[in-house]
Amino acid sequence: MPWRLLRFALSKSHPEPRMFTRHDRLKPAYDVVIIGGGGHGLAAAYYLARDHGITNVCVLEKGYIGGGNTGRNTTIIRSNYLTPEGVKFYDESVHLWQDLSQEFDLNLFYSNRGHFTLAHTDAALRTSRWRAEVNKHFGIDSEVVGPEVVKKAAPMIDLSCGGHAPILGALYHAPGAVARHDAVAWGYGRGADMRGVEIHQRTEVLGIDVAGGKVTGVRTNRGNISTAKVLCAVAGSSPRVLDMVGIRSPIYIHPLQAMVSEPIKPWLDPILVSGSLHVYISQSARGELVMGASLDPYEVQSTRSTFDFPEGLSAHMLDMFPFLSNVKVMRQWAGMADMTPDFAPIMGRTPVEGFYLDAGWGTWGFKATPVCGKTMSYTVANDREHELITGFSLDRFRNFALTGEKGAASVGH
Amino acid sequence: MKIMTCPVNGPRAISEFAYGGEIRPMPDPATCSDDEWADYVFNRNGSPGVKREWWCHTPSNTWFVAERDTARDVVLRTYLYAEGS
Amino acid sequence: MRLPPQSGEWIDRGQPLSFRFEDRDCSGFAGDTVASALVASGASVLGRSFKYHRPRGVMSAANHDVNALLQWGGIPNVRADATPLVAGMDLKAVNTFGTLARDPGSVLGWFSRLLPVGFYYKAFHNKRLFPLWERMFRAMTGLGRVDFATPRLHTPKRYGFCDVLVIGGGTSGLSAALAAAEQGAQVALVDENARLGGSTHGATELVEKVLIHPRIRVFADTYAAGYYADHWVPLVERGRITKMRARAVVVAAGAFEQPAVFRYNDLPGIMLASAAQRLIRRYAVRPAQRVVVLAANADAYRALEDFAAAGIAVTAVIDLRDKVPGEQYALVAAQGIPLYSGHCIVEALPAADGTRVAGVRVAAQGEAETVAELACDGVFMSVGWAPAAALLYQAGTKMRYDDGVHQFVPDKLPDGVFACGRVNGIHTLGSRLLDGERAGSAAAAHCGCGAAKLPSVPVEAESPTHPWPIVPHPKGKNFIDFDEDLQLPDLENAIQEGFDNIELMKRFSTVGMGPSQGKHSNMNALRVLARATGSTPGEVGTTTARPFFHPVPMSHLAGRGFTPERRTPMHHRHAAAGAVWMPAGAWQRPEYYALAGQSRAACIEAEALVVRNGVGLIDVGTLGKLEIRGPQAAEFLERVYISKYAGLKVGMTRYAVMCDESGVVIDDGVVARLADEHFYFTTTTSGAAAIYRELSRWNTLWKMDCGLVNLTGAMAAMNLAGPKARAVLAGLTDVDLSFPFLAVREGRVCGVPARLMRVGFVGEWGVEIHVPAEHGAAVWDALMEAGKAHGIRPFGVEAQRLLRLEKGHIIIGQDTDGLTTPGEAGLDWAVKMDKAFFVGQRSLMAIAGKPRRQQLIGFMLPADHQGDAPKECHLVIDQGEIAGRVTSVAWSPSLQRHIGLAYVRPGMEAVGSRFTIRLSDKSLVSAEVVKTPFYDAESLRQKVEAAA
Amino acid sequence: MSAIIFQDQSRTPRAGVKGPGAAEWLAGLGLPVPDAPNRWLPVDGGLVARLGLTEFLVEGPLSAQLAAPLAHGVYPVLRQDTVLALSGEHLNDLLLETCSVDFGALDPSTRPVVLTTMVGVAVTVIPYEDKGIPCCRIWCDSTYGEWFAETLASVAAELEPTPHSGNQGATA
Repeated sequence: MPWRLLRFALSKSHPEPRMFTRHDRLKPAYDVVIIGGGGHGLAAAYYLARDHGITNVCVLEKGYIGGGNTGRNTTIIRSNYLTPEGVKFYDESVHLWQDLSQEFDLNLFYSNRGHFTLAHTDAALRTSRWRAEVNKHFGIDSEVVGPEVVKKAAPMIDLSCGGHAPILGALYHAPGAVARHDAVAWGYGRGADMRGVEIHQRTEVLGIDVAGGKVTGVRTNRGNISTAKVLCAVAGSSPRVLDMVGIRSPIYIHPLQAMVSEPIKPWLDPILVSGSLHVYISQSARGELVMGASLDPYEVQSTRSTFDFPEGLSAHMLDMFPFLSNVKVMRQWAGMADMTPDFAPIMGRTPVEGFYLDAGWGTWGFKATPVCGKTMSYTVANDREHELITGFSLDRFRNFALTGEKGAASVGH
Repeated sequence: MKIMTCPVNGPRAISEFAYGGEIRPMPDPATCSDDEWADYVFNRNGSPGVKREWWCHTPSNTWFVAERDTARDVVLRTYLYAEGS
Repeated sequence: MRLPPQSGEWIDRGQPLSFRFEDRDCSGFAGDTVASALVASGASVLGRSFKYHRPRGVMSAANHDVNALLQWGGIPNVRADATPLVAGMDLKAVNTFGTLARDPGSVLGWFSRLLPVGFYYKAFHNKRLFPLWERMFRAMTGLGRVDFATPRLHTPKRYGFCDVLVIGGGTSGLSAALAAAEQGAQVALVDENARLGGSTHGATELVEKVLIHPRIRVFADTYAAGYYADHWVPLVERGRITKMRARAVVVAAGAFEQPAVFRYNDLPGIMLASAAQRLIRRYAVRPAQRVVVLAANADAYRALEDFAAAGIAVTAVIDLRDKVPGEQYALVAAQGIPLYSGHCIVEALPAADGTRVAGVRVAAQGEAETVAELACDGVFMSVGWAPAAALLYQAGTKMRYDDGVHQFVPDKLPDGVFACGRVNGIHTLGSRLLDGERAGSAAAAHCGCGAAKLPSVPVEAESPTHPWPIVPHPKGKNFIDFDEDLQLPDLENAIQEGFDNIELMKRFSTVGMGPSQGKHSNMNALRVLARATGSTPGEVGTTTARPFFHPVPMSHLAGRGFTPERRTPMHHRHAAAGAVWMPAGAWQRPEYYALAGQSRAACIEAEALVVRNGVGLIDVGTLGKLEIRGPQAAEFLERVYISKYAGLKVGMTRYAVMCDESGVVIDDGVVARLADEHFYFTTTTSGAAAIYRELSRWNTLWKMDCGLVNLTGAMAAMNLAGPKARAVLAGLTDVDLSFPFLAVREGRVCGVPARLMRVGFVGEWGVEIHVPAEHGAAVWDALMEAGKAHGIRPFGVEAQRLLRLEKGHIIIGQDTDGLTTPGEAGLDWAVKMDKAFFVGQRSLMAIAGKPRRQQLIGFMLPADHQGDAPKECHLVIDQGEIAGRVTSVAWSPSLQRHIGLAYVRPGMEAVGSRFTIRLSDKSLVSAEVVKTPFYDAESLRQKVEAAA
Repeated sequence: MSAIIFQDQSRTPRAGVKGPGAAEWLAGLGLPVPDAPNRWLPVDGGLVARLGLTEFLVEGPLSAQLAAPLAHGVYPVLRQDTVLALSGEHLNDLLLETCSVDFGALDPSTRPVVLTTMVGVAVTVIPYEDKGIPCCRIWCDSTYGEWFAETLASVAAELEPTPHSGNQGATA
């Protein structure tokens, strides 16, 4: 037992302060208003205060912190992307992740499990090699491996996948990890709170005031605020907030569903992803199998569940792991993925001065939480894009200069 | 499973259908600017609301229009494109 | 112990069953649950708790006793309280170290002070040590074990249909089903218990009426796993799922009796009064001999009758309420049972071995001092209920907290969804009958069956639920969530740390996140939060109730798992010829044909050489095959492909490339003009379905005077190629084979109507032969037969890839990616920007001004290249930077060189210039940019008249 | 339970036609034309099925007539489907396990034609009765035909005698 837990035994009362100060009312003005109290928004607030000394900041969250996609994703962290800009960006994120628990003094259960992207077709194998080669070029540990390596890491897998999708190989990404998603929001939230940032939950943004092409204020259900800088980090609500400032964007919303099994004794160490079978799976520290699949096929801006999802996902799970037949699925849920045409985010300044955008995170926003906070806080503080995000600007679409991540998405499918 | 009503084949499980996205008027390529064209090609009306969408009943390859509230995922009405709105 | 036969008991004493539990021989009867049989054979400890490994027994006997989870052979997490006893079961408690009786894990209980709520967030996160701690956690965590030998179970799934689906076979549900059926509706009635009747435990007149009603289908021993859009409710039976589509749904799911919270309220022997009643009435099991009843409502006093009948001595009734209604008081007075009103249990006392309750300490509500210490071997609690409203929430029901009954009740129900009985806040038996009738009638009316009757349902005279059945204790161990071993202080501390709204509290403390999904814990947790934050339960609200109502086995969800397979008419010919298959969507295509004792590479090379030097035959039937007819057919093709077709002569073909609206290449094929207003054209194999659908959409939008027909499955297609191809075909067709390269002819092959296209994909004299699918195999056989003399061989996809590469032809999706423009892929020659319009044209115009991203070029390795050759997707490196990638590469047996296609940065594409490719092992290979085609540069072989 | 009988009738002569002019053209050939979408009519030795608004399938000897010269807005459709004829008392149980359409709610006497998917394959289905025995005729793309027939047969073989477990003698 770690000694630090002793204090709980030794003290009569629970020796823990509030993680988040309660603020009864909004101040009339802030230097920066961050819309969205998810991981991204709270991380941006944290780094604004810590790295840029900007503490007169409020985070507005219409629900509760971490209640959006931060608390709904399957917590996979990796950096094996396809484009140079993507790889550098996510690699920085992985490095930040590895130190967060100690930095926060809060255990995020950052668990390095290794990540296999299974290839069931020669086309998928080609894409794996493409990603592996680009990754290695930037010093990231990714390698194309044969079925035997997959078998070694997950000996109980059926390599033929029920006979209809034999595993030909995989992209192995050793740094692949998972983390306790809620705790990430709490850690950033507490860190920001300690540095003077105000977090206002159950506070919904109703409008944004723009005058002469500049942001001047934010209207909420708890009163109005004047500010010159607004950071929008609201994932599935991005189009709605963008409408408030009259910015057109390519973002569209599809639900992404996930499900979790009853706790069973741990048997699966690595994280497995199969593009062909649309499965990703890892086993949590509670012993639950955390399972996800591909996006819902059409636009919906709600977090409703469908029964088709556990049906289809279970069938594919059993293709890989027939022995899970008797394991019970306990709960399913959904998040709203803010997708872009080239499967890359949209970050940075916008046509409206003082309005900064962190959106288009689709299905990969969680893993980027730390680096987004760092780069967006830099961008807001200096009114200039951080070098890691220049490739992700909104105007790339106007210029027909989409990022290459779309390559991987279409090659080998 | 959700029900979608094909104007020809009637109410069916939504798994029988393919989604074709919101119906958006194409600007005249001959006269529009590059920006207007890029806006048409890439930008979307991503906010929740009632939208006119392309849907196809795949077994019969019937394309039609569905008016759907994307916030509640409720289909308000469906009709053939030729029949206009 | 087992009681003498009870009227209406569910067990069949004629069928004794023996089974094993923790290596002990036990016995029970058919109709028992595992739990009832175990209690009957004297077991009180059925499992160990998740965190502290505390002994636990029956608590609800209603499918949320998740501390009584058992391992049954390969089946993990079997719920003792909900699983029918099966002869020969061999059961073990999950989550014990050592044995259930002696579980060293229980020492964790002593450390509970060290393990406050969320303790794992507060420690173990030293970067270096965490992996060690984590290994320890993973060793301790989880419940049951999976057995890797378990086979894939193919559980049937079926669709079901009804007018009114009634969920819950208790009094209100039965009444609803009957009312709906009487009005003419087809009714399905679901109940998770083996028998209908709910708290009446079975054989009532009402049950009989329902069972024999011709319009009511009964699904007993079946649970509704969730509510999904448009009244879609999966019903989980033991051996199958029925996906029920209803036109109206009546939720009569009842309520979960809720435990009181006091120190050691988890000791075996302490259970809900309803659990005790189930054990007595259904299974004739006496769960205890001398009990204390903790009461706060009329249900508790009604239960006394059952306890007395079972010969259970009630030491005292302790009632949380100050005032006990007269008729309830009368019941205890009559039996001479001491009544402590306005009192509570502050602490239960464990027996010496800690495995069962031995007594309770009683105090006045809110007072610390003990007024009595009562010995007992059981405590039966009836202090309140929480509605089983999960499906109502999933359906989108707005709920409100009703202070009259101290529970959440439906406020606004969605269209076609109805609620009745306890879940609707109606608890009195007579009222439940009326409320069921009301809901059932309204549901039937909603389906157009009869008119809704509106009986007035009296409101409850008194609350069946106590607003605060919670007693703090300085030493804790007063459990709120039995799944997760959460005590009252845990929640209070979570709130203190700032997790003071219901969702955050749940996520931080994990209350309600265990296998029972909060059925017995959410309500009390919510009360704690409300009190701590000075708000009402209504203001605090509930967490979202996600599916599933009870966990569902993956085999049930997966069902049979249909994966359609598509086969060309020649499929069995390929199999017979030793085809090694490669998947292509739903298709299986021959990758190559294996020859005994020959390597894959050798087989592929041999197949390629046969085409170059003799004649080969490949099945290309997986290509998309479309037809378009009508006055505007040519114009339509001009609008969807980047080249021109209006001027294409009848009898000729032309390569066709398709872009999307952003100008990215998405498909290619060949367009053949059979008549002025009649074209036949092909798409890629993977694109076929989507391209046909998209073209149909364009045609719907443009309303042009032409029509599309999809012949992909209706036509067989094969490519006969090689210098000797013409000789092979000559004797089999009436078509004059001297027709020119790129021409198309219609005629007969082997007597069947055929379309012949002189294409050059593989770079030899070749004809693509398209015939109706039913004749495919016959034509294939005839060609193979006629080809014997010329040494014909079938060739597969890999050989074709090699041959086309020698000709420098690209493959969409391999030599292009999701951003490739025609120009980048070297297809500028095909783009006709001077056309009026084609899909993607405007984007290409906008891009034209901008610098190109990359350029596809052909390359060769030096003739003397030694060692490994590059593979597809190896990177082109220029001055240490990524400058492109290889998209296709192969050893050309004809040229005796490694050849390939690669994207390079603009400026590197000059023929003759050299560039560097980096292999996986980081070694660098030098390559030279060369003109394509690599083979037969003038493309004479495919044009010239091959020897007849 | 009485088995479900499978018959492969893919050899039946058949032809298809579609397009805005198709209905009129067929009528011109003297063929009966169903006046509503997704209905069929019997013709001697075969049938005329209307698949949606402007597409038709003709089965039986009369299908030869579709070789007649085409007219404006008439596009011939080469039909090479696998055709299965299924019959048996418990046919509906098979349909319930393989298709999400409620065939039980259809009245065969109205001659419905159903375009849907079964076990993931696009099909055209005509449900009818023969001497009180439920039957149906299924057309699907012949390249799916083998797998489709094998799969239906395997499901049929596993059908349980009772419509559902847990039914306490209530009539379904």
